[in-house]
This record gives sequence, C-alpha cells and structure tokens, in this order.
Amino acid sequence: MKIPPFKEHNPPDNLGYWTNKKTGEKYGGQYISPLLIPNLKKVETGFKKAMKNKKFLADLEEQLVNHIGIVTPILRSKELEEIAGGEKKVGKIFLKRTDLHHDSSHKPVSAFSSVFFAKHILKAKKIITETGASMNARAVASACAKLNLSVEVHIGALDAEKVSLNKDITELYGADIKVCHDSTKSLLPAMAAALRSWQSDPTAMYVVGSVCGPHPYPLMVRTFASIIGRIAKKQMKDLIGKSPSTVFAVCGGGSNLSAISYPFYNEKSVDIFGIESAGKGIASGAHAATITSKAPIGILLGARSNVLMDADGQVDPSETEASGLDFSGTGPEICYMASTGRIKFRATTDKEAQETFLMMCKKTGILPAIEACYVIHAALKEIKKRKNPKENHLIHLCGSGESNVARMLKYKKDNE
Amino acid sequence: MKIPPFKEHNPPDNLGYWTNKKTGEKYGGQYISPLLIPNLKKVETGFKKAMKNKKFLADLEEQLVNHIGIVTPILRSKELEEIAGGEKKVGKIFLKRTDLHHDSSHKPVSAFSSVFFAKHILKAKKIITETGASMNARAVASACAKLNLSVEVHIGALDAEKVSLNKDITELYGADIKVCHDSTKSLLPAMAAALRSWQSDPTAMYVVGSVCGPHPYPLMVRTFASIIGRIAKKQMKDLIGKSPSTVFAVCGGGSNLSAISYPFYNEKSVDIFGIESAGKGIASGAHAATITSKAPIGILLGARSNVLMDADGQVDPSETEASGLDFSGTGPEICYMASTGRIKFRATTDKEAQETFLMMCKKTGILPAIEACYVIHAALKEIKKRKNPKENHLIHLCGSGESNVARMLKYKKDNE
Amino acid sequence: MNKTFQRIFAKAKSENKSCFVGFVTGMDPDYESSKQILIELSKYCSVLEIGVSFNTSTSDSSIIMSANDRAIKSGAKTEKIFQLIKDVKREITSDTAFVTMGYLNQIHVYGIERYIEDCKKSGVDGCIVVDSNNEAPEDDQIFKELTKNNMAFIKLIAPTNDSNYIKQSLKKCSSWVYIVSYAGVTGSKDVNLNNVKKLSKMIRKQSKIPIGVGFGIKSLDDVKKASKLADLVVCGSSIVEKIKEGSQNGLDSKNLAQFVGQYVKQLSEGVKH
Amino acid sequence: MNKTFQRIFAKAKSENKSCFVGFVTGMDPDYESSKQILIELSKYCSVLEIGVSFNTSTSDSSIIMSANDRAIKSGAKTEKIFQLIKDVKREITSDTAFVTMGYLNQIHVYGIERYIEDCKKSGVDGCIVVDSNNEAPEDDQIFKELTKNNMAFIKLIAPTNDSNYIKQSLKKCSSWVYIVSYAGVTGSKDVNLNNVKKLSKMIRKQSKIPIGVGFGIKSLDDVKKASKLADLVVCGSSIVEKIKEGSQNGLDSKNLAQFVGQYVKQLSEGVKH
Ligand SMILES: Cc1ncc(COP(=O)(O)O)c(C=O)c1O
Ligand SMILES: Cc1ncc(COP(=O)(O)O)c(C=O)c1O
Repeated sequence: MKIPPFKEHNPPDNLGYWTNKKTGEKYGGQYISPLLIPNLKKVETGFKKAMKNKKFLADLEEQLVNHIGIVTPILRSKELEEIAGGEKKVGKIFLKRTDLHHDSSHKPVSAFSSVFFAKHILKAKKIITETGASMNARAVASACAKLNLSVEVHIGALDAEKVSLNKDITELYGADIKVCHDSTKSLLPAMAAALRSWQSDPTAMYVVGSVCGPHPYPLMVRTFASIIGRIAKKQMKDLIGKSPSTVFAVCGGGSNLSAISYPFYNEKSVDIFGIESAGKGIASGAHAATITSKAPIGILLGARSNVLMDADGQVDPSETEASGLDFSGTGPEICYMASTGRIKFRATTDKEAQETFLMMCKKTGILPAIEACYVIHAALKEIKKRKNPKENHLIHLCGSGESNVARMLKYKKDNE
Repeated sequence: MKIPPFKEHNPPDNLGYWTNKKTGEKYGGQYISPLLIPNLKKVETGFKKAMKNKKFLADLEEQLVNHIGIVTPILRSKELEEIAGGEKKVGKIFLKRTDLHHDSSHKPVSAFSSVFFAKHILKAKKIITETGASMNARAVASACAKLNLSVEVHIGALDAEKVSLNKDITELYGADIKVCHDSTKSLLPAMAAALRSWQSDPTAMYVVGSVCGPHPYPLMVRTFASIIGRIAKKQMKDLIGKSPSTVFAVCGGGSNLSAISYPFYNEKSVDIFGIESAGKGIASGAHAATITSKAPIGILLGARSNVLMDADGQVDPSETEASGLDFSGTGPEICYMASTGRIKFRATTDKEAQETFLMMCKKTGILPAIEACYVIHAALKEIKKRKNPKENHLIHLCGSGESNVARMLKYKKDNE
Repeated sequence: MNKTFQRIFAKAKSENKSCFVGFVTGMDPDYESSKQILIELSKYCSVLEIGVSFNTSTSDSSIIMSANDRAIKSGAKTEKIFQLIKDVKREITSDTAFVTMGYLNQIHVYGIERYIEDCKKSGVDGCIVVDSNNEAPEDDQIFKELTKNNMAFIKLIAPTNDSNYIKQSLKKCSSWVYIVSYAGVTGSKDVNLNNVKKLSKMIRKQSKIPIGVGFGIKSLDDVKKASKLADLVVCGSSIVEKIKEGSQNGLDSKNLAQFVGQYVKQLSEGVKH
Repeated sequence: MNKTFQRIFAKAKSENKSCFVGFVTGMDPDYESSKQILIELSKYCSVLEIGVSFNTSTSDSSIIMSANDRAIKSGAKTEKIFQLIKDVKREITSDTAFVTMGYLNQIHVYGIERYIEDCKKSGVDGCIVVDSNNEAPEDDQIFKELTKNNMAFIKLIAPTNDSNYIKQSLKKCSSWVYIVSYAGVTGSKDVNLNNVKKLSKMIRKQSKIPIGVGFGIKSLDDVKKASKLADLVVCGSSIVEKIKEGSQNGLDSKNLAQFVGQYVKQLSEGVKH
C-alpha cells in the first residue's frame, strides 16, 4: 500500500498555540522551566528537520509498516450494525483495527516514531517517559529495545504496586522503572518526575505518550500518529469510494483521536466524535471527562488546555476504569478543536464501557482494550440516534484488551 | 494483496494416509470408534465441497484478511542478523509476523476457518474443542463468538487450575469450559473428552487445534492454515525476488510449521526446518520432541504417527515450558515429511528458549510467544552454521507472548 | 464361528436365554482382585470382556478411564493381561468365552501377529478393537490373524452408522456383532432399545450373525428388555462402578469378588427369556 | 528596581555582604508554624522566597513536592498564602523583601491582575513564576502588571540557556535575576560555581542587574563561595528538609521556628565578604 504523505492543515503558530478566532482563547504553548527550554528547542528544531528529511521519513515508514504492522485492516462489523438496528436502518459500521498493531494499540505508532526520531535526528542515547500502567511505556520500551537506546520509565508508586501486564512487559523490554513517591503517587507526579529527570539529562529525550505536553510535543505526536488516519482514509476510499460520514475515537490525552481524525479535519462532511470517560458519572465528579464536564482552561504539564482542577488551580485527579484515559487534561489541539465545535464530544461511564467490553467479546469475538469500549458504546448510541441507512461509520478500535482481562473477568463473575 | 489460491501438492490417499514410498510406512488415517465415523465423514464430504465452493472460499478469505488480519508483514531483522554474525556472513533474516494476528498467533487462521466451515458448510450449531491453556481454544472461542455458535472447551483439571491469560480470554469470549478430571488431567485426556463429547452430539463440530487427529483433520487444518505460507511466499518474492533459502518453524502438533512451509514443499532449493521442544533435554526424557527423539509409530487420537510412548504403548506425557508444544504426538503429514527428510528437525531446550525470550524482548523489542523462541534459537544456530552470506532465511514468528509474561518475568528475576 | 461361542450360543438357546457379557478392565483395581473378580464373574457370565487399558483412549467414559488409570497404576501391561486371563482360565470350570477389548495402539505396539498369538495361547476367543477402522490396513491384518486362529472379530456398530458402513463391518465381523445402543459414551445415558431394534433390522437384512447389545445397561430391567432383542447383553460401566465402590471400601480381593459377583449375579438373571 | 530591593542591596553593599535568600513553601507544615518560621527567618534573611504550592509542578524536586503536599493538606491556597505574608509582615520589623515562587496555573486561575494586586496588598516585592515562558502572552501580562506596581519580576536562567534566551529573559527581568547553578532539580546536586561564573559573564555583557544564585546551596561553605560570585544566595531544599525534620520530631510552631531559624542563622553568616 502506498501511504499518502503527511500534509499540515491545522498548524499551530510559531509558539505552539492554536487560537480560537472567535473566543481568542489560546491552546498549547510551552510553559516550562527555563531548564527545559533548550531541550524543547532541540526537539522543535529536530522535528522540523525530520519532517523535511525524506530518507528519515521513508525509513520510519518502512519500520512502521514492517515492525509495527501499521497497515491494519478495516473490518466491517455486521455484528455491531445488527446491535445498532441493522444496516438498513443505521448504515454500515467499520472498525479500524489498530488493536492488531505490534504491542496491541495505536500507541506504538507515535512511540516508535518518537524514539526513531530521538535516535536518528537528535542522536539521543536515552529515552525518558512515564506511565500509568497503560500502553505507552510498553510501546516506548519496545522501540528502545529495538533501536538500542536505554529507557527510563517513571511510574507512580500506587500504579507500580498494581498487577499490570503492560508494566511487566515494559520491564521485559529492558526499561529502567523509576517509582515515583511524590504527591498522589500516580500518573501526574510520574509525568512531572519524568520532566524533571529530563531537566537533569539534556542528552536524553523525553517521549510523551499522547498529544500533550509543551510545544512541540502535541504537534509532533499527532503528526507522527496521523499516519493511522491517512491509511484509514485511503482504506475507506477503497472500501466505499469516499470518506466515512462519522469518525469516532476515544479521548484520553487525545492521541488516538487525532491519529484517526486529523486527515478529516478539513472535510466538513465528516462528523468527528471524541469520547471521554465519564467514570462513575460526570455529576459524581469521579471521571476523566475534561471536555464534556466543561473543565476550565489551565496550564498543565507545559501546555494551556482544559484541565480538571479545583477553584485554587490544584489539579483534580481523574477517575476511570481505563488506565489509558486516567488523565486530568486533554491535548491542546483537541481542546481547540472541541472549542470550535469541529470535534463533538460525548462521554461513556465505566459501567457502560465494562458492559460493552463483555458484549464485544461475546458478540464480535474481539477482545477490545477497555479504552476502546468507551468509544464503541457512545458510537452505537450516536449511530442509533442518527438512524441514517446511507451513512458509513468509522470507529477507531484503538487497542486490544489483554491487560484488562483479569479485572474484566472478575467484573463478569461479580455481575453474573 | 491478491492472495495466491491454494494448490494441493501433497495429497494423502482416500483414507487419509501419506505413505513413505521407501519404507512403506503410513501416516494418518482414521482410527476412531464407529460412533465417530459418521461425524468424520460429514466433515470429509463437507471439506471437499468447501474447497470447490468459490463463494465460501472468497468469504472466508475476506474475513481472514479483515478480521484476523492475515496480511501481516515480513520484517527483516537486522538485530538477529547481527546476533548471528552479521549480514555479510550469514545473509538476511526475515520474520513472518503472525504474532500480529487477531488473538496474537497463527492459530486463529485455522481456528476461524474451521469454525467458518462448521457454520456455513456443515450448518453446525456448536463447536467442541480442547485446550492445554494455549492459543487454540482462545482462537476457536473468538471465532464462535463472532459467528454466533456455542462452544464447549475441554481442559484438563490441572491446566484449569493454573493462572492462564488464554483461558481467561476464552471464558470472556463466552466459551463453556468443561474441566476434565480423567487420567493425567492434562491436554491428552481433555482431547479424548472433547472427542467423546462430539460422539454424543453429532450436530456439533469438533475443531482440532493443530494438524492432528483423524482424517480429514490433518489435511483440512493444514489446507486452511497454508494461506499463511502462500502469503509469505508471495511477500518474499516481492522482497527478494525469489523464495527464501530456509524456512524455520516450531513444531508442536505441526500447524504453524505446515502453515508456512507447505507452499515450499515442492521447491527443493528451500530447506525446511521444524523445531521441537527438547524440554529439559532429550536425554532426560522430559521433552516434547517426538521426531528428534525418534519416537516410534503409534496410533494417537485417531491417526498413525510418531508418538511419545512407553514399551507397552501407554502415551508418555510430554514436558515443556511451552504449553503450545506440550503434546506427545506430531501431525501425520509432518511425520511423513520428517521420514522422507524433506523437513529437517532440530530441538531447543526450555532453558535456551527462555533465554531467547529475554533476548528477543531486549534486543528486538518483540515479545514473542515462548513457542516461537524455540525456533528462533535453533534458527540462529543453524544460520550461523550455514554461514552463507547469499542466503535469505525466513523464520515463522508464530505468536505473541502476553500469556507468558508472568512466568518469564519470574524467570528473569530468578536468574538475575 | 469361534468354537467357544458356538457352544455358548447353543447352550443359551437350549436354556431359552440370551448370553450375559460382563465387562471389567483387566487388573482393576489390581492383579489379584481382578483375578478373583473374573473367577467369580465366570459363574454368571457367558462371556467375559476384559479391557486392556490405554491411557489415551478416545471413546471410553470417565468411569472406564478411571478403571484404566487404576489398572495402569497397578502395573497393567498387555502381557500381564494375558497372564491374568491364563491364571483365571486355569481356575474356572465354566465354559466362558473370553474377549479382549482395547485400542489399536496397544496391539500395534505389541505387534498384531504376536498379540493374536498370545490371545490364542491365553485362551481368548475374540477381540474388540474400538478404534480399528474397517478400511485401515491394520484392520485387515487383525481380521486375517483372528480368522486364521479361529477367533472372533467383534465389530461395534452405532445407531449413526449408515448401511454401507454396516455392510463393511459385517464383512469382517465374526461370532457376533456389538450394537452400541446410543451415540454417546458408555455409561452416560440409558440404553436406547429403539436404536437397537432399528439396527438389528438393518443387520438382519444382511446377516444372521448373533447380535450383542451394550451401552447403558445397568439394571435387571435393562437386561430383561435387551435380552428380548439381542443374543448377548453387555454390561460394563455399572460393574466397573461396583469394583470401584468395593475397593474404595477396602474389601480384600476375595470379598471384593463376592461383592461384585453378587451384583452381577442378579443382573445376569435378566437374560432368561 | 523595586524599592525594598533597592534598600536591601544598598544595605548589603554597605555591610560588604551578599543578600541571603531563604526559601520555604508557604504553610508547610501548617499555617501557624509557617508563620512562626517566616518571622524567625526574617531575622537572618534579606529576602524570603515563599512557595505557592502546585500539586502538579514540573520542576520541583521531591523535597519541595513533599513540602507542597504538606502545605496543600494543611489547606494552602493562593489566598491563604497572601494572608500568611500579611500576618508575617505585621509582626516583623526587619526590612525583608518578600518574593512568591510558583507556577503559572495557580496565577492564571487566580487571575493575573488580581494575583499581582493581592501581592501588592500583602507586601510582596516580587514574583518568580517557574514555568512562565518569556514568549507566552501571560508572561507579557505578568511583566506589565508587576512593572505597573513597581514589583520585581525575577526570571530564572539555567546553564543550558543560550545567549538569545538570556537576552529575552533579561528584557523582562527586574530587581535581580536568578541563576540556576546546574541543569537538574533543586536539591539534587551540589552547587556548580563554574556554571555560575560562565552565566554571570554572559549576563554582565548585557546588564548590570544583581545576580542571585540557587540550586544546591546547603552548607555554610556553599554560601560563602556563592556569595563571592553573586549578589543574592538562595537556599531552599535544605531549609525545607529542616522543617520536615523538626515537624516530624513533633516540635510545636515556636520550637520549630527556633530549630529552623538556628539552621538558617548559621548558613546566613556565609554571605559576609
Ligand atoms: C488502548 C488505548 N486507547 C486509548 C488511550 C488514550 O490515550 P489517547 O487519548 O492519547 O489516545 C490509551 C492510552 O494509553 C490506550 O492505551
Ligand atoms: C504460538 C504458538 N506456536 C506454536 C504452537 C504449536 O502448535 P503447532 O505446532 O500446531 O503450530 C502453538 C500451540 O498452541 C502456539 O500457540
């Protein structure tokens, strides 16, 4: 397959801001201690160089194709069409199967690209990243193993104590796991710890697991990840002769959402939906639904964006069953797209996602990542509501659920 | 990708035997109680019909491509070339990445095909299979969920007690797990229990997880599975303009070996290697190396083939770290190919495989199924010995190791 | 037809009854007990069917597999089973027919010729080989050797087998044919006499061979009903269960034999017409 | 230049010494203790730098983050920090400068204008905003508000920053500039005086602004050496560690203030030239 090349059609300004022209609100930027500025400038310059370096881009693509297995199929799911009311009522439903990637999620695409960039453009010797026991660190550690870079993974002490397949795999890939005992002992302080570590070692490169962090990370990660959407768009064209009517993706930091939807930003006819975790319900306050809960603008981990926080600006911990969505912020470009209305937002509760997980296993023979269940639930609901037999719906099935099996089997047994 | 159609070029005779012309030895057949004869005849007739049914074959291929994701990449591994001595000394090493399939191994190809066949050709309502906590039952249960058939999985009581990701996933897919307390409470009695269950319910279909069992199973499973090899052969042609010099695959029952090597049987220039588990060492007796240990001919689970057994004909339990290789027999066609010398055999010890597992994680960023580590070890050894820079080596990386993580991390820590 | 079966059938006819066939796994729970059990059972059974254990049998119920396990644990080997039969035959006076029941692997490993020679030497009158396919070369060889030695080749026929399969089976079947009363495993369901009637009719169209019935016969009533339809009535799982019960209760070999014998005695009375 | 700083620098010059800057997190471990500590420290410090806690700060060491946690647990909020400073100022007589140190999120949420107004009202003389990027619009606004109110905007400069960055920073920097002695986190390494020398040189090429040094200063000797190179010597982590030690040992607010005060007293003596 010839993969369509990347085209920039939603650039931030020079300082890394996306500005909503109506409200004047800015998203993104580079809010970070002066100690990290040189590191970021290096990444910024490197990234610009990389995007013009044809050999780099070709080599990267070759590895993404043959190692990450990025040309995954798009599966038409008649089972889900049935559940939504039948093709004759709601149209066709397609699943982009990035669960079939190496390391079983969309994450390895940006993770591998970032590490490949660190090695070949920045000539970095070491990678620093963080994890909340989700897919990112595993993917980064895998890339580092293959590309022979050392890797340091920061994890909150509470997350480190939990049994976690992803964490174990990260260790097998040879990562140096640094347990962080600060603050809430969870993902946010682990991210801060990773940034601090980078501040101490400017020859390393920090890899962000989503479209978050200070400029140029949000831009870089979505640019790397968007190859998923470029492929998907072409595949849809081959399948149905045109772009889909809707694109649905879950939104934690926003990487899998921008990955699949970025190439459709300019196509007004394509409705794009981002789905957040409503946790125990938006009203309960125990959720990770930054946009849906109308969280205010804050400055989190180097970027201006919507943030779950209290009236004094202390960041509120998010709460959700899905470790991959357990984040109190959302990437700035996504917040911007939400503010303009280009991306519409919905939220799914944990309970709904868990039921969707069981349904997917039993009705489609697919073991989805719990993260993906939030989008599937919301997509089915939306598709039912739209009730348009002429539509083609594309859902990003962004991961496989091996690491959710123990908890989900317990849930199943507890609820039988 | 246009997948080359199946061509039969090593047919068994009408009774399901492959006969070694030199020794007169027969492999295969249909040794089973009269109670199962009608069931087998139904499968036999159905399979012949299916292979002539263009719509069935096209529909199946479409599902294999889009649901199982069968067009996985072939990755050139410079890392493994380095380890073997460098491309300039040993040539190129390629990995066929069936670890990237849905459900993470080569097994879903034959499992899905068999269940699809059961539904559309036999009109069966239920599937019966067995497992030793390996990949097969998971793949069968997944196919049954998608195709809306009920599925009964027999598992030995000892295997059922062990923590097993594959077993848990099998349950999530909705399988009815039947624990078998007979005999050694392991895979063999579970297989017998599955066959007995089928004997009681002729409207069900029994699915075998490898190229084993009574005729027509060995023929049918390798025919379905060989699509892997047909794709791989074409990919190699695209990559290097010709077939590889060697093909390496691990051999439990033999399905992944025949899957990848079948299309090369007639190409004399391609050396084919089957790798068995030498367990604690062939001499120790604790192994699963049917061919390498020169096990005698016996009649096991309906077929004439080499069998690990004692002087009185009681089947010896196999012993190996890899649950997918933990089987006292080998498929009859494979035994036949071993007897003619067309497939050469090697064996890898558990310890060597475990070390290879850790090496793969750390050096290639791939988490291989432990089963695949037996072949990688032996392949590297053989490639070093051949020392031919003009050669191209193809190794079947037949599965991903999520279900091995807990034991392997323990192994790693115990051996640090 | 094998001579012993000839005599047995003649005698049964004269006594206006069917033949009672008792099945036990050889050496279950051990050599000596099994010997005593067989000696005791010979008093009530026209035919003793002796299972040769295979640890990976494909058609036995859990009940029989457990018996196989017990036998293998106590040292059961093909040779020892022959020894057992010889020992039993030395001590009994009744004109009982002996049949071995087993799987092909054991016979193949032992050597087909040698197996049948040793059967002959031990006084075995016929063989059942559950998984010997009619079309397999081994089946031809077994048939040839048994025929040469004037021994019975007893074939199983199931309700799901078609007329072609029955025809094939009957070609090699001698002395009697074994009708399986239902498609399932031994001991799992109740005997299905409708199936037996249907199969008998199909068989009778092609042959006058005596017919035995097995699978699911576990009460006096079952035996009575089955013996109305068949020349031989085979009872297995329920006898094996008695052996298990008695030996779990710690009975020594003599008492175990008595215990099982009493059970078989009352069952066997059902064969009177 | 801010008036307080003007006086302080003049006084230091006259006394032939550098200015000692003591850092504590506001409300660590609680309001009352923090108040007493600040009152006590005002005796030895020319400048008090007061951390406004942010639970997701990106540049603080674990030591400071723990202090932030303690403060937040005891109810630290931006408003309360202002209250604290007011309370302290009411009770001290020394001419000490007050500086807040924090992250932009807190200020943004509070409102930039309101924050600086409240600083002014509380008697704060300057602000450090760790993650306020020179190029960010918020930075411009903070600069504007501080300048309007005659307060210091103290910028951090690290050894890895290039001359262009330094130039940018100095444009908005007022009263003094804060040199970070090494690329790392506070308290993690020893002060690096070579870096300080190099940076001072670069700064001096562009400006005469007083220079402060921080990061890694934790002994009398460190203070002595640093004060040879800089106009202000900042000591943070080691003071915060003392607060933790004392409060873990159960000292009440007065005694805790004494305990920390004694430590700071001896450190501060190093600023004499
Ligand atoms: C499978 C999967 N989906 C989704 C996410 C959410 O992250 P993002 O919104 O950045 O794609 C994660 C994060 O780890 C993930 O693992
Ligand atoms: C990953 C994997 N490889 C290999 C095997 C061995 O089986 P076979 O020889 O039939 O391919 C198994 C069996 O479960 C398996 O799961």
